[in-house]
Amino acid sequence: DPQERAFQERIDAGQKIEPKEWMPEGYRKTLIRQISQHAHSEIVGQLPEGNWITRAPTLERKAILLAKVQDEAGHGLYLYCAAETLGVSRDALYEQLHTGKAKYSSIFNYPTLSWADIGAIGWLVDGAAIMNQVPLQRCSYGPYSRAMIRICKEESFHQRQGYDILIKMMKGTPDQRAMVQDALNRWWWPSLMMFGPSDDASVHSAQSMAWKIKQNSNDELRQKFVNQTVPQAEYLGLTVPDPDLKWNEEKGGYDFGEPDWNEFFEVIAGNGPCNAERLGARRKAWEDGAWFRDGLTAHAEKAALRAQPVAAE
Amino acid sequence: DPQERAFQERIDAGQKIEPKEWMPEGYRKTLIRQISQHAHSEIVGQLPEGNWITRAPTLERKAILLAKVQDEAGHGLYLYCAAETLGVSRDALYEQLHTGKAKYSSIFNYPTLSWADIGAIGWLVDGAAIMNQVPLQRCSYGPYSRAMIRICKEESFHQRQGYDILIKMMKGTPDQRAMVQDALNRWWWPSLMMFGPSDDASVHSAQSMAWKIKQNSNDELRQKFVNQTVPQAEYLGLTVPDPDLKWNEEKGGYDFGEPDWNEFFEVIAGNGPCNAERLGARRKAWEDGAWFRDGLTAHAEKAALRAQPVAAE
Amino acid sequence: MVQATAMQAVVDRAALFDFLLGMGDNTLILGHRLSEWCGHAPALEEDIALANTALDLIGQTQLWLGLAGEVEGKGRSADDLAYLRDARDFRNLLLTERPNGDYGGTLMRQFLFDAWHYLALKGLRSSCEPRIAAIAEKASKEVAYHLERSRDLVIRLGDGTAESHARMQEALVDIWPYTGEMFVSAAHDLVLAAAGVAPEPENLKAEWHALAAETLRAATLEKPEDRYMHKGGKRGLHTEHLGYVLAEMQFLQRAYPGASW
Amino acid sequence: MVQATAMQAVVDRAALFDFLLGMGDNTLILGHRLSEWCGHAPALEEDIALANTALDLIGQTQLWLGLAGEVEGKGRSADDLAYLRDARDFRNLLLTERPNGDYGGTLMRQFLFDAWHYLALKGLRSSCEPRIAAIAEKASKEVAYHLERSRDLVIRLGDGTAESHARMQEALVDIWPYTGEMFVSAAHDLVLAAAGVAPEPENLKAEWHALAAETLRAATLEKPEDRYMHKGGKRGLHTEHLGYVLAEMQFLQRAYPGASW
Repeated sequence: DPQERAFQERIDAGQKIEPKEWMPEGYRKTLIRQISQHAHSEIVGQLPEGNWITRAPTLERKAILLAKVQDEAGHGLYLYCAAETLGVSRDALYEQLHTGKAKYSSIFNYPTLSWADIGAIGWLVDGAAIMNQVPLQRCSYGPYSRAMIRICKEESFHQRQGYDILIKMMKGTPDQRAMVQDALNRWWWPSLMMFGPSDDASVHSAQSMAWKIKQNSNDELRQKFVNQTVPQAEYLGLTVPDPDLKWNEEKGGYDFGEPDWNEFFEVIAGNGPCNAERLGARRKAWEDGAWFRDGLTAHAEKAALRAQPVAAE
Repeated sequence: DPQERAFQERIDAGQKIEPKEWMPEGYRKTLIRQISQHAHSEIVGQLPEGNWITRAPTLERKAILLAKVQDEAGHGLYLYCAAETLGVSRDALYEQLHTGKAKYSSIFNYPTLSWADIGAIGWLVDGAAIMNQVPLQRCSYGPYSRAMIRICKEESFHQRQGYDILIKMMKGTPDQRAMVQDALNRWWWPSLMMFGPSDDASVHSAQSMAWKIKQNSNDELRQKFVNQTVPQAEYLGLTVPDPDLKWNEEKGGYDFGEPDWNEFFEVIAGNGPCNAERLGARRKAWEDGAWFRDGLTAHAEKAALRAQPVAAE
Repeated sequence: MVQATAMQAVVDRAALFDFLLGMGDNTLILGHRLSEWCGHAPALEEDIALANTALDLIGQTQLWLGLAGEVEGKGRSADDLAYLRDARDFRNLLLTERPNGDYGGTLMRQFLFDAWHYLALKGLRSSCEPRIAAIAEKASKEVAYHLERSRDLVIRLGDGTAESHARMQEALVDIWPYTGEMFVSAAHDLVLAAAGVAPEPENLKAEWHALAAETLRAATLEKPEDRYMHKGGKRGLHTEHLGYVLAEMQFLQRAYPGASW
Repeated sequence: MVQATAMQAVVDRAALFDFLLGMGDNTLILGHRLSEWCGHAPALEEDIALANTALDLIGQTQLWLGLAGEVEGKGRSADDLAYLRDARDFRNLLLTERPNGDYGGTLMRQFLFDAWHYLALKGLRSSCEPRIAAIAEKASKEVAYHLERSRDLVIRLGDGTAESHARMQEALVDIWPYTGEMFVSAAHDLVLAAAGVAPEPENLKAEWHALAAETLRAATLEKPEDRYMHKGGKRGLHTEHLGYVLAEMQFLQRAYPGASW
């Protein structure tokens, strides 16, 4: 297909694809799946952190967390807009989320059980997200690439704030230090799983790489994350909960154990600690809010009608 | 009317009137009003105290409060049963409560703002209730009289428990003592109002006294309550919030100030701090529970049907 | 203030402290209520706007309570005041602690508060106490936006569908009896008004009513009569709801006394 | 127990402490949830019955946590354990901390718990540890009544109207994934089972399932398949709900440390 060939050549030449330009159906579908999954993750991701806003331990921490959650909702908005440029409405994407057809990042199916979890999410979850997202700034699809540039800037800010929570707690009381270690114990493996299974197990990877929707292999990014994170854990004075973790001088990186992929697939399939609650909360918000959205629509229609010139006296 | 005369003679002779016996309509109506008002007070009265069960400061206090609230619901049950002997159903009485036609003791329209309020309610509110109720043990209507005998026994137990909460707090920290004084400041006047306005202002009093539905005047009971309560306040080390309060040697009782009857009538009219919430909570409990009651009824009907002998093979 | 006699300064300090607590407690408690919505709002734009409003209010809390602590002069920080007082010492309006209700209830409460907040801050911008004027200056920019937004939504939902209209009217009737307290002068208000530190609450009433009336008319909602009005918040006599808010909000500071976060 | 070696005694003490916390935390947290209904139940008889059940559970909490404190030997009272631990140290089943839902949800949770509780206490009555056997003896009389009541109501509502049936079925489906944890043996359970102190949780499973199946059949409800089962409570890994329960429950003890009540 000459059209597809020309498309691939543009991508290979590093050109950006823009909304109104021709693109293969597979490219469009892959992008919609990936962008909407990312958008859903941002909005579901409000819930575990939102769980601690009302209990944040100081006014400053409360303000920082509010700002962060607000940013996440904003990221959701950019991403839904990016997806809309591909011809799918936000409501249609919500529908897919609410019926369980679309996924969101599985990590948000774990509960936030102490204030240290808020730090750990910033440090580890946002850290892993950045690792995934930085290459996406160079994604071949223009609107997605531009959204990622904005998002990455804010995410790295969030990651520093999360780490800062943990630094402060590690300088604190034994109870606080225990909370931090406990948070790392619970979030470490789910964070590693955020990169997805080994690429051998992933069907979409090769095509996505060719299309420059994806730029690095899952294992590559996971290795990079571990290499970056382990020294940070050590700096905090924490023990990474992986007995197989050790520095490998030869490869210039850490060797580490295999995440429990069984758990990963279970949680994706709906069998995680908070799946039902997260999805239930989003569905309820949507259903309870129907009257609100309908009200605004009705008002807009009335206003438009009033604004029309009167046809006949 | 000879029937009415005979009725009055029986009452004057100290005989009890029983459900199936003839009685004047006014007697029946007055009793229904009074008993149902009392029953409603017991169940609405669960709310201000229930507000502190989940926050009771020790397991023992929690257990005592649970037992007390359970007793109150039980009192409600006795009283609705006593009212039912007069030919009015519990559902009909609820209906009157929920539509605002029937009243309940106005004191439950005040909020419980600290743990000391739980002590103050036991001491003052139950104390005033007992003062009102002890004579009712000798009420001319048999079922009411017998219900009051059971109730009074439990109420005096509650009053001691309430006082005990305050003793413990007054032996405690300055914060605790301040809570107790604050509770007395807020509950003192509403407690005095529990006896109702001066009898001059009460239309029903004379007839009720003749029928032995009522045995003492409101002012008599209020005086008795003040005489009993002031030394208890002093024993606790509290200041009664009434600048006019002083011992009157001549009458062998305390002189005291006039409650703010304007506030009293306002609260009765619905304009108290918690009227809307108390009634709203009861209405909501009733409406939300409709499916439950309907389910039980339907099951009972099915069970009755199944128990019937089969008419034809 | 600078030329005040020693006696006056003492009186003013207590009055000023109470007043500042009131401002800070209003924003703290309402900010708390708004943040309960996090992730549960009816549209993504609303999640963003609510978080933004809550954030502004918490930021203002830091300023008001920070100044309150300074004025008190006992070394209490804004955090100490937010996290280590019990309900009886809170000075917020009862309106701010009311439960959220449905989203319409939250918006109606917000509009009625924003209108008052905006007018109060406008008056405070010309306070003779420069630190108050400075906070009011900053806050009033934020609050002007809050008001613009809540007012707009009240109008659109009031004049939306039959259901949205009914919900907004019900929300209005429910919350209205909590608006009177905004215009009741506590003892400290009179002292501060006399000293030119803060406007007298009573004096905001006419303008607030005009603003409310104009908005509710545009929203096709019926403005309730002023009948019984709840009060007590400014004297620390709250509804039964505040205790639960504080138990949740203060948990970490209470459970781990002295820890730094 | 008396003849145990010193080493064994130490191991047993830690296991025993964990076990007793589990028993006491179950009754404490479920008692808390039930008492949230106070004054809001759908019938006066239910208000009475719920308060009565909560009262029994709090009474049992005093016994279990009291004994836990003794066994621990660090001078902590039942109140200290109830009011001064954070969520991570609670050992209750996740089932007990689930929000109440509608009244059907509360009853279904209660029935499934009562059935387990009854069987567990039956086993504990023949514990070789006499203090445990004594508590179980007392508690099992109360719990037999709880079970009788919740079982009866589940049947009547399941086989009531179409609506009550649907609500009970939904409640059942919602809570079912929280039942598996009742039969999971923690390390301490195995130690205690081997020592004859407590039955192994796994061993209660068949009888519980039979009881549940028989009741649900009578209720015309469909027993869900055992699929994914939540767990973690026995290791202190709770749902996000427990933190809120504790913030409320522990407020006074946390806000006024050292005060007597």
